[in-house]
Amino acid sequence: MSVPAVELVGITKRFGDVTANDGVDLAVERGEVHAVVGENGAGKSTLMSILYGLHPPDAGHVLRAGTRLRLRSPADAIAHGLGMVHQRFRLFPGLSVAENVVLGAEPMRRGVLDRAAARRSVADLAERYGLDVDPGARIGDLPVGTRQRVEILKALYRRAEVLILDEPTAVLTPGEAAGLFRMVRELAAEGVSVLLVTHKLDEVLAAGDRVTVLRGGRVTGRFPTAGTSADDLVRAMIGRSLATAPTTAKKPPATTGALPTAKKPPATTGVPPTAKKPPAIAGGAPYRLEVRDLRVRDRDGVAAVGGVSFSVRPGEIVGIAGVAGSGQRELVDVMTGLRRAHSGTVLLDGRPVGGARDRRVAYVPGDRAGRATAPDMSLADNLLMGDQRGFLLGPGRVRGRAAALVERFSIRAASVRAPIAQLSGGNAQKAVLARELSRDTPVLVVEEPTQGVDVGAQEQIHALLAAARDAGRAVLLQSSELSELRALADRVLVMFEGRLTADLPVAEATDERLGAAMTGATGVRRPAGESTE
Amino acid sequence: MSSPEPRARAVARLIAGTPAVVSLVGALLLTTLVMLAVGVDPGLAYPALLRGAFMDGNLEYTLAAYVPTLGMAVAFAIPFRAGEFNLGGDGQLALGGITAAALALSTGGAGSFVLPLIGAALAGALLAALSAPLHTRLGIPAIVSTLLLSVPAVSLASYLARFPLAEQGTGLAQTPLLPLAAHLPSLGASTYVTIGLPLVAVLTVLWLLADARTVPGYEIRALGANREFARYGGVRVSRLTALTLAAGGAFGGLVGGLIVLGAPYRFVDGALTAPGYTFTAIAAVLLAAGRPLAVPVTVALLTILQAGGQGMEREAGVPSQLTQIVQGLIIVIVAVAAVAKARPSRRPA
Amino acid sequence: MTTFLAAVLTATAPVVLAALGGLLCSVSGVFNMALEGQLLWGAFTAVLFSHLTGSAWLGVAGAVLCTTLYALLLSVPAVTFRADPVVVAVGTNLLALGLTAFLMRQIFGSGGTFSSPELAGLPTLAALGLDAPVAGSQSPLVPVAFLLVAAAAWWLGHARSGLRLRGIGQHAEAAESIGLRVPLYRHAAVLGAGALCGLGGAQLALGNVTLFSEGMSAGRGWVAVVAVMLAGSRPWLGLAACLLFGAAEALGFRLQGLGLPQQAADAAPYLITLLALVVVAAARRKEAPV
Amino acid sequence: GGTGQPAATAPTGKNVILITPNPVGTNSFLQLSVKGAEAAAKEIGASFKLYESKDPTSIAQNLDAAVRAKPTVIVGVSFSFDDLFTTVPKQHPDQQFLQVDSCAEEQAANLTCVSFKEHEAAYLAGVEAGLLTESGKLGVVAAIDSPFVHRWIDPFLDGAKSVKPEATGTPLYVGGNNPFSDPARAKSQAQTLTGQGVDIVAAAASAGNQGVFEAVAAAKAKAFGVDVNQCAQSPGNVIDNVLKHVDVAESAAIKDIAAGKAGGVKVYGLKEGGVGVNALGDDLASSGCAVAASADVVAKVKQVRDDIVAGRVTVADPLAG
Ligand SMILES: Nc1ncnc2c1ncn2[C@@H]1O[C@H](COP(=O)(O)OP(=O)(O)OP(=O)(O)O)[C@@H](O)[C@H]1O
Ligand SMILES: Nc1ncnc2c1ncn2[C@@H]1O[C@H](COP(=O)(O)OP(=O)(O)OP(=O)(O)O)[C@@H](O)[C@H]1O
Ligand SMILES: [Mg+2]
Ligand SMILES: [Mg+2]
Repeated sequence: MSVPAVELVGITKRFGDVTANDGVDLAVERGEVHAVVGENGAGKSTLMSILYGLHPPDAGHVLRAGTRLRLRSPADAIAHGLGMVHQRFRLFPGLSVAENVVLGAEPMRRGVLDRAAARRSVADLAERYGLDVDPGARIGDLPVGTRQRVEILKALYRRAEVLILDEPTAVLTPGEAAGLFRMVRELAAEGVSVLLVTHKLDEVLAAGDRVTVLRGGRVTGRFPTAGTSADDLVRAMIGRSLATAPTTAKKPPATTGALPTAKKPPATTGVPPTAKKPPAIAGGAPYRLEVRDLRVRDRDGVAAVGGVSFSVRPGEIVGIAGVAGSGQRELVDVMTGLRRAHSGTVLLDGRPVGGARDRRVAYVPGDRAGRATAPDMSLADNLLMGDQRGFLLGPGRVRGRAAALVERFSIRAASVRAPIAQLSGGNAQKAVLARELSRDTPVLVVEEPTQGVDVGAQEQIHALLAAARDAGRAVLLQSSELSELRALADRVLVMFEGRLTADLPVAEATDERLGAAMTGATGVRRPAGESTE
Repeated sequence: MSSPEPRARAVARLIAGTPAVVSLVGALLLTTLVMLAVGVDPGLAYPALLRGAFMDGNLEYTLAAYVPTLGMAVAFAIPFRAGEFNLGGDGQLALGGITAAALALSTGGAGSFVLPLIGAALAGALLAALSAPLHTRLGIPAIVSTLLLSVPAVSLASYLARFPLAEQGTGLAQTPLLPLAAHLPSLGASTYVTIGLPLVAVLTVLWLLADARTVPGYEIRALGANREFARYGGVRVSRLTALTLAAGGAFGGLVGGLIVLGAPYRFVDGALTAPGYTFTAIAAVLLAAGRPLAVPVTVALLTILQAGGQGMEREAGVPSQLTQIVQGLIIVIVAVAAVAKARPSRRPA
Repeated sequence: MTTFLAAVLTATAPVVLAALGGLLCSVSGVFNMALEGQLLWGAFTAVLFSHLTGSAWLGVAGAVLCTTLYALLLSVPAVTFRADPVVVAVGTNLLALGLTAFLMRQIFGSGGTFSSPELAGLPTLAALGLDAPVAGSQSPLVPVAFLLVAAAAWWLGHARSGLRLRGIGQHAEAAESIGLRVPLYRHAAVLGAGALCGLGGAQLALGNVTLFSEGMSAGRGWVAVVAVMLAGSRPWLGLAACLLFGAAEALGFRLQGLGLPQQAADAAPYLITLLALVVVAAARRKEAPV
Repeated sequence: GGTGQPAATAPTGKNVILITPNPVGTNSFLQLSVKGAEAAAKEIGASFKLYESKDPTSIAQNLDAAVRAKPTVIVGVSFSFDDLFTTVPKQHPDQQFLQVDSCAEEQAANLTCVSFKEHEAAYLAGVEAGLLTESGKLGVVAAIDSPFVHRWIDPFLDGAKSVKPEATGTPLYVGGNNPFSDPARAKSQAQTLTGQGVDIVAAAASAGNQGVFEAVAAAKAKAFGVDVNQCAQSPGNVIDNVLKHVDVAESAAIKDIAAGKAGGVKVYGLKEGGVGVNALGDDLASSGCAVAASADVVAKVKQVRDDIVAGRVTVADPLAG
């Protein structure tokens, strides 16, 4: 075998008491797509950061084509042909796409930044790899999917020979993800080595050549993708099989009942065995949530939601799909009272939602650091939000309440007093769910509940949502994971450019039909009675 | 004797490791060097500093400076907890002071000091609250608007003291002596330690309690930690922003009132802003680095430094410029030491 | 009108230079509130070096050098040690006040004001043979100040390092991940601000007047801070803010002659700036953010 | 107020403590008072200490500390001591106090006061300005608009009008963040005046005066200085100065007190030679003041001085109204 393009040898890294990497060995061949998987907090991002020169390892070293590297900063890594796309975007919001891509390796003409050349090379690169971006657009104005493409362009522009992708598809639509993997294969064919960190095991098996599994900072498995099943990976990741196949696994669309296991959560999730009785619906209306001809304008006065109507019954999960930026965000904002509608109404149990955040809606936002949590506040304080009432607030009571939730939802946290930012992604997500689900509300709105969450936690979260439904709540589930929608939802609505282009019972929600609706194909049958006239 | 020994050593190590001690030692070292360099005997200067702050009857003046500085620190800290910078302390102070004076003079002290103090707090609150809609409706950050509103407020107070409320026949821009009934009762024999001390102390404790143990306190902290998170959680963001700014301004105005209703019992133009309470207080709050309980301590540190500095000037003949040099250096060193511990180490644990 | 314009330009030049320095820091992500002290230090060292060498230009050079060094007192604690730049600034401002007054007594043997007929001030442009209506009465540093604004605007928009500095201010981690050395750029910005404050101080003490007096920066550094807060990362906007402020001030002087109270004249620039801000913000706001 | 506890260090010899209401800094009046006290202390063989205050509270604190030190005399400068010197001397009857430039009401026996009629000197300067102005437009640049500062402004303009009735006068105030030490702003104010045709500007802007002189030099106008002889600061451009011999008066008072002659109010006007202008001095020729070149003006000034001293002319005191 030839010398690996890059090799990590005996990497150990500690953060205080946490050992993030513990003697990790990993070799990537030239032209190989090497996947790295593991639970939340297994040490994947840390390992990649070490390879990219962001953290010095406490022990171990990095070889590049057989030569030992001294990585003091990303500059050294870049100089040795490494490129990285971070789990959390590292882009300059006020600069243009072209500027973002070339920054650090700018084309110069007569000592001056050559903007025209920058735009040209970015446009060329984008075209070559089929990435749809406008080089002149400002990053701050772009949807996340496009930002992801810019991150990849950054690495491509630097002609990275080793490309590290840390959860690149977490925010992409299925179509975008497919495009990304086509490009990854293309790059590999050109000889680029790709390190791919992801929680989506089907991606791993489809796009990767080999897989390394991390658990608790150690390597617990190495597999060639050929002949390996998702379950093999899961066992290495969490030390046991899942009760069911991971939700991302290919399977026929489930019927309204969703997954049988989701209805009966495994004991590990700690969901209370008896959920509370749903509050009675005022006026005996059949719907808990009704949206009537809703129109929302964004700041520039452009219609973000243009006449949307639907309704959700008690004990029903309705899924919302759509390319990012199709109006889902605005729709949810209005339903939770965080934004005013231009026209139309949203009724909860027959009464319109209020001007400010309506406490009758439990809401799990998709933007974890921006909206769902205050990262620097303690876990206890984060768990309190939305339930602060009255005037006095005993700190003992706040912590006691938090401890109960931590216990009930089996959140793994060192202390409820520590900032929530110290929790791993999956546990922070569970904390948000715990907070929202523990409130006795008729309606639950959930955005991207399993984004960036490992398979074990995904399973628990799905079980929690199913339990909420079984307790008689109306659940609105926005997700870019079609498999997630199919696994949980009874019906799937599709949004495109602010309108509903499909309203399908889950049995009819095939990839093809959803995909067509998400790109604006109309004429998809709407089941009678489910949507308003 | 043997058993407390290791514990004592452990305690000593603990103390030696705290940022406050590290910075104090560093600052002392540097200050001593400065003194030696300019020919001041540190052996005279340091005792003079301590005497100037605590002994020979100076304690009452140190307390007299501690009260307004603490009040201004809270005036900055309340909006700061909500993520708003109140840099308009001088304006709130001056407006509060002149309002208290005007009320005391116009009522002839009919009531007591209570009405003027309430008026002072209201004036400060109104001024600061102006910044809230500027931020929430127009997007002009409070850090800008409070600063821009401060100078006009100081000028307005100065104008009032110079013309409509001026004492006739003296050479200073100041109001007449306020009626006796409006004078703040002093504590003990000292004229300078008044009921302002317990008042500000109680209000500060109330603030600390509110911050840690009430729903508004929680909401304010959430607002400061992540505005969108607070909004998502049902916090009335605009209202709370206005409330914190007004509360901060009220403290600023109140401090102005306390100064004016204390000796020399009149509004003297410029006298409220000259000691620089506002910026000393801001430095103290920032030094406390997000720990409200530390604010009274950091305020004490800076007040002692300033009060003691005057003692050093008087007794050890240290020129006032040298006191400023020493204070400036100490603040820089303390600022560095305050984060030296907080910063996560890059080296393996 | 020409005297009015000339007065505005003269009065504004030191503020513009300080504000430009503050703006570079703000672009790089460091909030610089130390401008007041640095202007004062610049003014003092300018007079000191002019006095020692007999050359105003060496005075300017000395001020730039010394104030750049003085800015280390901000850059090392704030950038290297990540101390709160506002607290450090409070300290360095106090230090500058004490240090200049102290050194003045030590070196010039007198407190208060130092001036002497021998002290070399900057020549006017007219004296250098460039006699234009408004420009003639200005020192060469005044056009330099305005040219520097243009240069900075161009640099931030077009030069490689300028673009990188903007990136660093917007997202330091992102800059780090593309291999930029963030502390290096931030040190450079803070020290650059020091150099600009040195230039501003020199203009104040050798251009606007030819003398040093204690505390003569007299709040100009704070006005510069306000301008930076208004301008964000746009040098032209910063310049506009400074000019608006300076014009309001000069107008206040003139209105004083017509009976406007001094206090109203003092307040006018701040109120007018706030008013301009409100008008611009209200015009820009299309729809209320919910 | 402080109680007279026994001081730790009993005074072995004589000493003088001077308390200023503000930091001395650029304030030429305070600088002069320091100079006077220092000189007097030297003459009587006493040690000298300066306590600089920042605000009313620190004035009181400094006074307390001074009382504790039991010096030969405690000197307080300015109106800022009016309130304190009403009470403190009564509480410490064995301590001698001296107030310079003002006098507390209900003066105690152990309080000596020295005050000045600076308006008489300002009037004389106005006479000079009225005689020398060509445009008939006069200006004043003062630090702030306080009643006390009007003691320089109003009599100056009155004096000018007494010899040139059609003369007009414009006072401008430096103001701003640091009114007593902002020469650049003072210069700008003076330029505003000269730009309006003013050809004589009286400077009462403390450290700003030098800025005023620079402005008039550039505009071929003339200026008046204040407190001390400032003619040499801008040779040829300063006509004369409104002098207030604080140092002389204060020094004399301290020596008197040390010699046991305490109490009373000593008012220094033109008559007592405590205020004046350089034109009246014997050293006019060497003073560097521009008025020396106009013998007729000097003669007129001397005549007006005599009139004032003799009571034929009374100068209105702006503070008296
Ligand atoms: N800068 C840091 N300081 C302290 N602890 C850290 C730091 N970075 C990571 N950790 C800890 O190291 C462990 C590994 O984190 P890492 O981000 O590598 O996990 P991951 O496998 O990428 O998880 P995820 O799937 O959630 O992205 C976690 O326990 C995390 O809390
Ligand atoms: N001085 C500056 N400060 C901040 N942003 C700037 C500055 N100059 C330019 N920009 C920003 O940089 C981007 C490009 O600016 P510029 O005006 O140079 O574009 P352009 O004229 O289209 O360039 P080109 O020369 O390539 O045609 C814009 O987003 C602009 O807002
Ligand atoms: Mg992680
Ligand atoms: Mg990760």
